Amino acid sequence: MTDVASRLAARRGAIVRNQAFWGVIAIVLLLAVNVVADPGYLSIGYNSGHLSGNLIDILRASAPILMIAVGMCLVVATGGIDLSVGSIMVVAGAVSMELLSGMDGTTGDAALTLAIALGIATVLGAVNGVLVSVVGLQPFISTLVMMLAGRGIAKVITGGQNTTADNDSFAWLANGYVLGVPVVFLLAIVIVVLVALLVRRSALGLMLEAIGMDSRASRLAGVKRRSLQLTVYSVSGLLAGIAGVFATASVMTVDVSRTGYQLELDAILAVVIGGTSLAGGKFSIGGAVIGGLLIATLDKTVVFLGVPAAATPAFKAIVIVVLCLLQSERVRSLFRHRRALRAQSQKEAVAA
Amino acid sequence: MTGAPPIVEMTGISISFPGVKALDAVDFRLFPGEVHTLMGENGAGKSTLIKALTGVYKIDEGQILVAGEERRFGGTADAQAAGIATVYQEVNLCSNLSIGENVMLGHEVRGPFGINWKATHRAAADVLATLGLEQLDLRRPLATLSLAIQQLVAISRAMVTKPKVLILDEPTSSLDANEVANLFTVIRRLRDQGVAILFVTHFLDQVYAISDRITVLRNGGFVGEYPTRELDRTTLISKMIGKDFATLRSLGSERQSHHYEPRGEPLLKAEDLGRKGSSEPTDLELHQGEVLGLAGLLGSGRTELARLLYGADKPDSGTVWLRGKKTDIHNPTAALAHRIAFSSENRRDEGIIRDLTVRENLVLAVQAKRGWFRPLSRKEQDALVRKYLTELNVRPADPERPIKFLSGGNQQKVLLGRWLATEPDLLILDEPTRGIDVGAKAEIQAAVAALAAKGVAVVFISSELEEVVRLSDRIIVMKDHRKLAELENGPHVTAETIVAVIADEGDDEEGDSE
Amino acid sequence: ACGGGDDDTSTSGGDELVTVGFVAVGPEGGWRQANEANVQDTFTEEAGFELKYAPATNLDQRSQIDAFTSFVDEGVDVILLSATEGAGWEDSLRRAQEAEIPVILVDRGIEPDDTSLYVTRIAPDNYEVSTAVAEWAVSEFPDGGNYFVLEGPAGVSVVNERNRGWDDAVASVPGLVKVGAQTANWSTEEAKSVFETVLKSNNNDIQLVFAQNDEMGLGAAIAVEEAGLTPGVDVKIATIDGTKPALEALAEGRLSFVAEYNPLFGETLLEVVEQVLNGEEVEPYIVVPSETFDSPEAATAALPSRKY
Amino acid sequence: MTVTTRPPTGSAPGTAPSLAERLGARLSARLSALPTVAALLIFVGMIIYGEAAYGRIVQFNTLSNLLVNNSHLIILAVGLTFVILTGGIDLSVGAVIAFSSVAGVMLSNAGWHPVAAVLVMVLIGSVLGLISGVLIQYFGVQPFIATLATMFLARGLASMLSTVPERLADDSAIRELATQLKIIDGDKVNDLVITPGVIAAIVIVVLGFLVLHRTRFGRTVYAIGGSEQSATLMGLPVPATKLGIYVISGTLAGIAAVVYTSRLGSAQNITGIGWELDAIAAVVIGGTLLTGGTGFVLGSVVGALVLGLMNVLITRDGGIRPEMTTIITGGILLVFVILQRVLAARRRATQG
Ligand SMILES: Nc1ncnc2c1ncn2[C@@H]1O[C@H](COP(=O)(O)OP(=O)(O)OP(=O)(O)O)[C@@H](O)[C@H]1O
Ligand SMILES: Nc1ncnc2c1ncn2[C@@H]1O[C@H](COP(=O)(O)OP(=O)(O)OP(=O)(O)O)[C@@H](O)[C@H]1O
Ligand SMILES: [Mg+2]
Ligand SMILES: [Mg+2]
Repeated sequence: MTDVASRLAARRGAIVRNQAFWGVIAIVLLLAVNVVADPGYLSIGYNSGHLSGNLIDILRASAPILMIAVGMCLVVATGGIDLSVGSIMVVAGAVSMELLSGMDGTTGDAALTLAIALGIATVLGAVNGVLVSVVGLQPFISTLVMMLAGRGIAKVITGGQNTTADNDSFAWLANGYVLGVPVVFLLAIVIVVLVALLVRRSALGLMLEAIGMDSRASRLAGVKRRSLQLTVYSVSGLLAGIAGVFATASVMTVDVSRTGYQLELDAILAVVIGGTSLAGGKFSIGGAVIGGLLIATLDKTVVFLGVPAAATPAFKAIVIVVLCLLQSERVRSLFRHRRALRAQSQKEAVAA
Repeated sequence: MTGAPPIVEMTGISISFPGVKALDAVDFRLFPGEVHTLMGENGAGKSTLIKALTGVYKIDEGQILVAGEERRFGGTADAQAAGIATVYQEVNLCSNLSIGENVMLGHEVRGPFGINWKATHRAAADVLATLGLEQLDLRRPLATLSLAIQQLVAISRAMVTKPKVLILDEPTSSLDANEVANLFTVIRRLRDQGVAILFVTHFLDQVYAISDRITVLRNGGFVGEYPTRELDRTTLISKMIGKDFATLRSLGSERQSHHYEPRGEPLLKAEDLGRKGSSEPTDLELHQGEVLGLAGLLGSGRTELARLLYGADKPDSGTVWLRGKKTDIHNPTAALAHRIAFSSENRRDEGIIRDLTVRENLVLAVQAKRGWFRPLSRKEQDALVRKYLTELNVRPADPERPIKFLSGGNQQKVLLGRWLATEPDLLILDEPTRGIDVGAKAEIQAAVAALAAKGVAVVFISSELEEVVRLSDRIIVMKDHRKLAELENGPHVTAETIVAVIADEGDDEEGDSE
Repeated sequence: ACGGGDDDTSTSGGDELVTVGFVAVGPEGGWRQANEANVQDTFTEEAGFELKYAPATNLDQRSQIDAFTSFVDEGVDVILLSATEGAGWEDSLRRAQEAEIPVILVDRGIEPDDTSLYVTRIAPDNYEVSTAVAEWAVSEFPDGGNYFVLEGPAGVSVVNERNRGWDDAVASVPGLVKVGAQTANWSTEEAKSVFETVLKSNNNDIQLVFAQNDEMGLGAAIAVEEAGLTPGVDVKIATIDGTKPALEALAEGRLSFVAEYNPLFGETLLEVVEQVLNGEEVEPYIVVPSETFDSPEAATAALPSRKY
Repeated sequence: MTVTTRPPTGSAPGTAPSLAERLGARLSARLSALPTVAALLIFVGMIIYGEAAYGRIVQFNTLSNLLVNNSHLIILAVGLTFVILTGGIDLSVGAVIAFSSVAGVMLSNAGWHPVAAVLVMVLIGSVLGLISGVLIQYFGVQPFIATLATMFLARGLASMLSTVPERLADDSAIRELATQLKIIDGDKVNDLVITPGVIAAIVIVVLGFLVLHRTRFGRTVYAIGGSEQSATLMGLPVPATKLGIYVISGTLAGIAAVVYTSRLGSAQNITGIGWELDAIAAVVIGGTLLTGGTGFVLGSVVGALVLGLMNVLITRDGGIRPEMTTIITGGILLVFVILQRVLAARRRATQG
């Protein structure tokens, strides 16, 4: 009996110590706030052949963030950072729209476009990888360069225009439904699961963590730092490309100055909320997914509550700070201390 | 010493970490003007006791009196202010700064315009000179120094504050005999000035050479406090390990008597292997089942040679034949693929990966060798881990514990396990017994001997010449980054032989240059 | 033409080119693109000009001030200024005056509007354009209705002016109820995301959207369609700018009203520059006439000749 | 003791160190200054190139405007040098400027004494820096995230104060801080001028240099950058120092706000977006490593001037397509870091 209780307590301790747990709590709290504002918030309707509702919107909005967050998570695990994901998004979007606007709108066109856009995104990611692993530049600077240049490249591709295109198959990627569920979310989840399986079922995860924790020691242990870093930045580029396709396909327009703008910050936040340290090492893809969902929920909540545009950043800041405080060891030990004191006084009361 | 009250008195100190009781009601006293050695196996709690004293760890129970007053320090800075200077076990310096800056960090001499660098450097030079480091260029980046010199720099740093209590946690682990002698002169002088010195080492010779009193810990528990005079070695060892020590003693002579006769083609043959600035072109031959010792003083270039063999540094001259075939070993991955393994002398920075678990650390090299897409199944991993944890007697034998929570000796054993698990034909061990307790040292030596018997070629580097002599079939004596001599081992070879070889050459050279 | 004291190059119209420094906004959207391309296409070497084009980085005013200063230091003949922000130009303009370089404001004005600091301002009128939208809205919804405003980034002067124009005309009308305003940062994608949520939080009970640029209006239209409603019928969307995609959408009935904010005034600008260089007097504010399009037919008619 | 310690001298094995080798050792000790020297050389090269290609660079007004226009950036870069030297980062400086200047202008217009308003502006910076510092030091929040939160917070507070430009009254004494003091009155605008802002920047640079190199605080900053754990175990005041650098960075952002606002005569909530990246780029160009431990304040000044000069040159050229500007900025940044790397590697190789 006490054994079960203690095991439960231990389990609970592990959950509470798991940083992503607080991300889940934050999502639940935000949803609760929305429900208070409008009791019908969580209701999911069925209209014109698909599910609809605020939750469905959140899932759809989270898809691009999930993509870049997962890519970022892998990069961060190796002790790096990828500031260029937002810019790679806009490049992929620009390539897609520019190609599609000159085509007829067949599914074949869409597939070809997708392949080219993702290919280019991967190449840009690989350039990051080369700068970091072969040239040996600091990740922050290499990807900062790509962040600056990427947006410029997108503008060159569209000639500075916000190109619009028409292709139903392409738009379906972002706006379509399968079995009533948004395709874009299903795709995102499938990709996340694939990446997670790849990383965790192979020894890739261990290798990435080893590099992130101690690249010198892992080199001597035979870990191929260069090729792994190259791979990781390429994957991050590819995923950012997918995110760019998701983002532009939803409106079939690429906005060269806005698409993906500052989304790298969202991705980094998602990763950190998920419990991965920016210092590298242990990483959690599940955590990054929770972080991504939280950010989508937060963005949607701000709009739903009609928080004035001016106050939005402050609202975000408060959520981040509270979350960080909850995740911090110090605050938690404060709580623990309180609880311990309470338990002790109870015990003493029993003894007396 | 007799009359004076203790300057540090710790009573009933207990500290637990998740899953371990690192200290359990330990008592410890330190008197002014004495050298007090703290003894115990790896993981006995020596470093923890020191950190408890200086406030790096918070104690769960117990009392600390410093100069008769109850104190709880908040950290090294606090302790320093109270006159307790500490050199922790792993070298803790800032490799981005210069030697002089490191020595004086936090104690720079200040004038009206802030730090007076001239005076600061002068002070640094003075304190370095006491350890015989007067020829060091103070402006050199610390990173260019070998670990051993760094250790001496760290010790110099502790003496800057003119402390009343000086704590040295394994200061001699990287030093050779001369350095040790040098250090002991300094320690004796400080002792005579009334400084209380707490000293940790695993070298029994050093204990008997320098210490006045010994406190023994075992498994986090307090065993006893003894005047050194009243405790002979055997008793000391049995107090440390808690059982009889006879089995360990016989080992060394056994290996030396077994002498290997090289037959047939060498496993590895190197010609003119070298690297500009770090290693003169060297010829080398190595046979299966042979233990090749590299002996020399600090900075003689043993580590560099080993790193070249492993591809950790790229050689810029020379050819290597492996099993008769010309081979290019340009990086560690290639070396592993050719069944060469290398355990670095720098356990903290180039060995363990602190935040990974024991299991992950142990399987890392095997996994890297296989490539990430061919993962070891959990079952295979567990089998490997179980095998080496038992074989090498790692304590605690908990594979899921982050390796940073193991004591130094046990970390070393896990690393040895990592390399053995790759089933190498050639194993290069650079200072594998650094900071290892007597028992574990014997175990590691036994493991090396067993490997050689199984046909593995071993390159064995150690600053402890006795150990090299005991284990090796052949010994290469190095100096100034080049091969000085190659000795066939035998009953006629002793540590003194090697010292003599080095010294002769040194005299010759000095004669030449003057 | 490196700006000596009495400049005779422009009057002689000879072989030397007139150097024009254009402190521009840079890629921002369809409208800006059309406007700046138009200016660049007008001040060509054939026309006797060397145009130095300096777009802002990230729409940051600081980079514009740097570019402006640099043009003054270099001693160009004329400076065209499209300020990202109205305030904070006094110092720079005064230095241009000291250097005897005439400054012409293109599109956006400065605050406070001290006409002694510049020669003239050529622009469509934001206030008037958004008033035009508001007037259409009032006439379109005689019985009133709920409306929502999609704004540009909070704090930008265009946003403030367009809000003012709208509010002044609509505030006094009792039936029109503002259910909210959000920024969508001029972006289609964000507008779609914002408006789909706004529709849900208002149970689709919104009849009118005032989008402060075309891109956001198009985003709102997509959100309306995805909510199963019909734009133009259930929700009417009015936008400002008058880019081609917007007119196409208007022709299809997805948008209901488009107010042009005419970007193509390069010719006027060229004339004014020549007048200024010849020392002629010019009006302190030259308003560029803008049209409005209130029906699919009007849009269809205008589309073939649309340049942007 | 016949054989004394023979520390590895880096000389060719077996020979006594010659003069050349000792010189090499000297240089190697200064290795960390190399990137900074490289930055300085490239800066001079850029000036020469600019003068040759476009003219009117080496003249009083262009050079003094380079200082006047970039004085706030220099001040920010000094603050970030402190932060980055410890291996941290401060993303909040741009937003701090926005909040501090909007608040300052509003207070001044509300009738506050200008000195009080300026003090509040600086203090706002210090307080926001303190918030970041406390989050980082006492709650273990990672610097990137903590300062990101501060950034959102400051931006949000600024927007809540006002979303329209707040103009300083024409007679406000704060405007005096931008008075152009003509040292040499040249033809037309070709004057050698200096503003109180420039003087402030120079004083701050000198102070920054002295603090870093001549105080124990400064040495601790470097030590933390080398190894925070070692610094702690060496008994250095790590927590206080880390707190201190974020306060310094915030305070300097506050001062930069004063300098910038006085020059502009107005303040706005959207001021300073992306300036943190400019400042970080300046620091990096100046040769400071983002991983901490090496770098110089003077390098950051050169970095800021390089960025400023680059903008001038791009403007002077005038023919660069708008979509190319960010690509060029990124490209130049890249060339810079690669060049520094190559130089350092070459030096290290020859020294060996
Ligand atoms: N920070 C920590 N967290 C958890 N366990 C720890 C920590 N530090 C030490 N331990 C454990 O405490 C015990 C005592 O370790 P300690 O480092 O004091 O040993 P030691 O006597 O110094 O050994 P060595 O001779 O190898 O240095 C070991 O079992 C070790 O695993
Ligand atoms: N912290 C470090 N970082 C990088 N390289 C190091 C470090 N410490 C040591 N080294 C390398 O290892 C060498 C140390 O070897 P050293 O010159 O002392 O010869 P050695 O004969 O191996 O001496 P010993 O092993 O007794 O220290 C240094 O010259 C350097 O090349
Ligand atoms: Mg220890
Ligand atoms: Mg060595």
